Amino acid sequence: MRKPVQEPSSEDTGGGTDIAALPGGARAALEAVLMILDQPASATDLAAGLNLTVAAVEEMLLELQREYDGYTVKAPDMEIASNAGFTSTPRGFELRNVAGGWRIYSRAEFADIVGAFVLEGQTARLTQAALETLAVIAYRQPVSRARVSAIRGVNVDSVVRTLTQRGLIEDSGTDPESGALLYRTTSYFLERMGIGSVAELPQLSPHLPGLEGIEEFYDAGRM
Amino acid sequence: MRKPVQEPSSEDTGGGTDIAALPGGARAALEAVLMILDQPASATDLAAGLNLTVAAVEEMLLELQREYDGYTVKAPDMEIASNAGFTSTPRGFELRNVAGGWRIYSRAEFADIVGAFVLEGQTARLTQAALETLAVIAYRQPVSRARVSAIRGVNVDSVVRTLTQRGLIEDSGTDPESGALLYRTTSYFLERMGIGSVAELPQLSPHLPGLEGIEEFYDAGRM
Amino acid sequence: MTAESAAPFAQRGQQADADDGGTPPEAGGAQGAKKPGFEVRLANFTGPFDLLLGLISKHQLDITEVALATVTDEFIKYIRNLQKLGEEWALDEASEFLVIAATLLDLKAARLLPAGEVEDDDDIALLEARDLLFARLLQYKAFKQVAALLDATLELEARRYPRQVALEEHFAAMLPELVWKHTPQQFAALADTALKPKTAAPTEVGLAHLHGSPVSVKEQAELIGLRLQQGRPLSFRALIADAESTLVVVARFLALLELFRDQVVAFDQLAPLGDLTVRWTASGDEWSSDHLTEEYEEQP
Repeated sequence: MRKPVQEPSSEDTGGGTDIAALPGGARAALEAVLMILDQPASATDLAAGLNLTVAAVEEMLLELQREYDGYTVKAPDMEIASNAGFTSTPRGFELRNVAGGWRIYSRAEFADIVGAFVLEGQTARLTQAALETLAVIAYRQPVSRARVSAIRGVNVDSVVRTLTQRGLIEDSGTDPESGALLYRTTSYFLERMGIGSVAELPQLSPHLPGLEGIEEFYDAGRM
Repeated sequence: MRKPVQEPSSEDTGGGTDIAALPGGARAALEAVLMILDQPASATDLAAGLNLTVAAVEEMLLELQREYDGYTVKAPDMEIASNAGFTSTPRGFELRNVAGGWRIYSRAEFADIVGAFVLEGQTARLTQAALETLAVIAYRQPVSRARVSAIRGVNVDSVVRTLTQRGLIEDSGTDPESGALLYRTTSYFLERMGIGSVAELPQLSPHLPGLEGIEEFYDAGRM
Repeated sequence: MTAESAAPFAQRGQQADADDGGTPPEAGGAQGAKKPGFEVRLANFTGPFDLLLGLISKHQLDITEVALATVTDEFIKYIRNLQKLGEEWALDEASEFLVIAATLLDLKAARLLPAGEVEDDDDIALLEARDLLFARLLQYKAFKQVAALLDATLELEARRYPRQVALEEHFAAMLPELVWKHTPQQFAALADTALKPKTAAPTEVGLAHLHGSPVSVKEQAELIGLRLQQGRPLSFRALIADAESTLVVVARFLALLELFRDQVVAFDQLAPLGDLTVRWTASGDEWSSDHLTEEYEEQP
């Protein structure tokens, strides 16, 4: 049932979903994947995931791209639309092919508005939660989010996202056992710390100088 | 960020961008902002960012939501579309209002396909013990561990710790009388449940026939 | 909320409720990864209410009407089996089970007796115990049902993936430059705090501070004995000079009374409220502190 028509991409995804039967069909499925992709994905990867041929996926990608840009409406509506003789307006997002990978971005024309929204509420300082999470990652790297959560006793998902966005940490592959994404500190972190490598981080010892005043320092410092 | 003004469309925004003049207009601008969100954003926040009234933004959000769901096509096309008498097919994504904010999600129908592209994320299912503990906290919040233990008849310490680490519950201060730490559900819990507030949880009373007063009753009874 | 997904609890999560109520627990269960012995593992039952509900549903009884006596035996049997397997129980878990087992037994016993009129306090207490058990059981059942609802909703919602992509580079570049003032030492101190194992907040109110450290009268008597046996009379003031707390002073005073009763010491007081001098009057090892044990050892 779920075998693709021509030239199946080498492996079956095992999902067992007949995408053609789903509302919106293969195009909507492709759209669903594109919406949650963090990193650009190649047509080959997308085809493998959707269990479609690369050619079919490439065609749909171009269709979607044109549709988002306002040159056309969605395929099922195409006939009626072209009969009616109208062109759709562009959407607020666009599908871009960057260095062989496809990803959805906010449309460039709205950069000012989006930029203002991004900057809203942004601070130049890390919160105490972010600092502590960074400290745990720095001293336990490479480490998974689950592990950091366990150490900190709270969920650290959004804080990890902030730290990544700030370029202080990055992913460093997956744990071979659990498959969990691991995080480590970046060279930007070292730069900000003024050290050459993580080996230069001070040893953790029971009594560290300067511990007393640090609370107030951070409390005063943030926000 | 600029304050939302009462009649924004008439005047030029401080940023120098007249969103109405951009391709796709305010709706596309809203869409562009929705694309970069990494957590739900309220209509108020979105309105402030777009320099539009909250009412206008709310209306557009509902329009977009309906459009993505396939009930209609975009407003500019609406007239032509309804003349042509067709309904669009659903998109691969949907716009949802959860935990007090709006956010783009991939459509549930494509979960199997999308899941293959998500590196991390799908958290393991909660155990029966964790679910029951979460239920008691959700319906009795803010509530102490001792109270949850009493209702479940078992010690809940380790389960509470797990739920905290997973970001589903958090502490909400201490009980003024007993000094016990109290717990409540988080907005992440609402997100995961796909609801706007705990008030939307199903009523407990149908499950508890004639036992509205049980709280006081058994609290008095124990210890 | 999806009401249709609310499977009746009787069909949910009770798969381990086998034919025999005394089925031995399957180790691991839902809480397999947790600290061993922390959760009571009776097949998949977590806690006494879970077990009781399981038994009631097995007999297809309605909680509100059931004579719990019917399931009492099985409940007790279950606990016995658990004990046989040598499972370690934490005190609070065991007590929850025992409280309920005891209530069930009471109810069963009441049913076996000829039906009489409710008149004495015991009967009323029994009725209250039963109502309380029913109420708690119903409440637990309600939460169990909504837990199943939560489970279904969470599972359904997990099929929707939120868009949460990294900020596009040109936007990320707009973020204000990070203010960073920490020296490596301060950062290390931060790590030190963050990595320190968090001690779980106590679930019980500590009572230790309500009692001073136990002071044994017997020990104090031995001490006084040793000092006085040097041969020189000592004043009470001198005897308590090194007492570190009032409690020790009191213990030494009590010890002296004991010694006086045993006629091994004598008191001299030259003037009212004057110094009390204590003399040892017994000879050699005529006296031992052994018999003091019974009276003073069992302190609260």
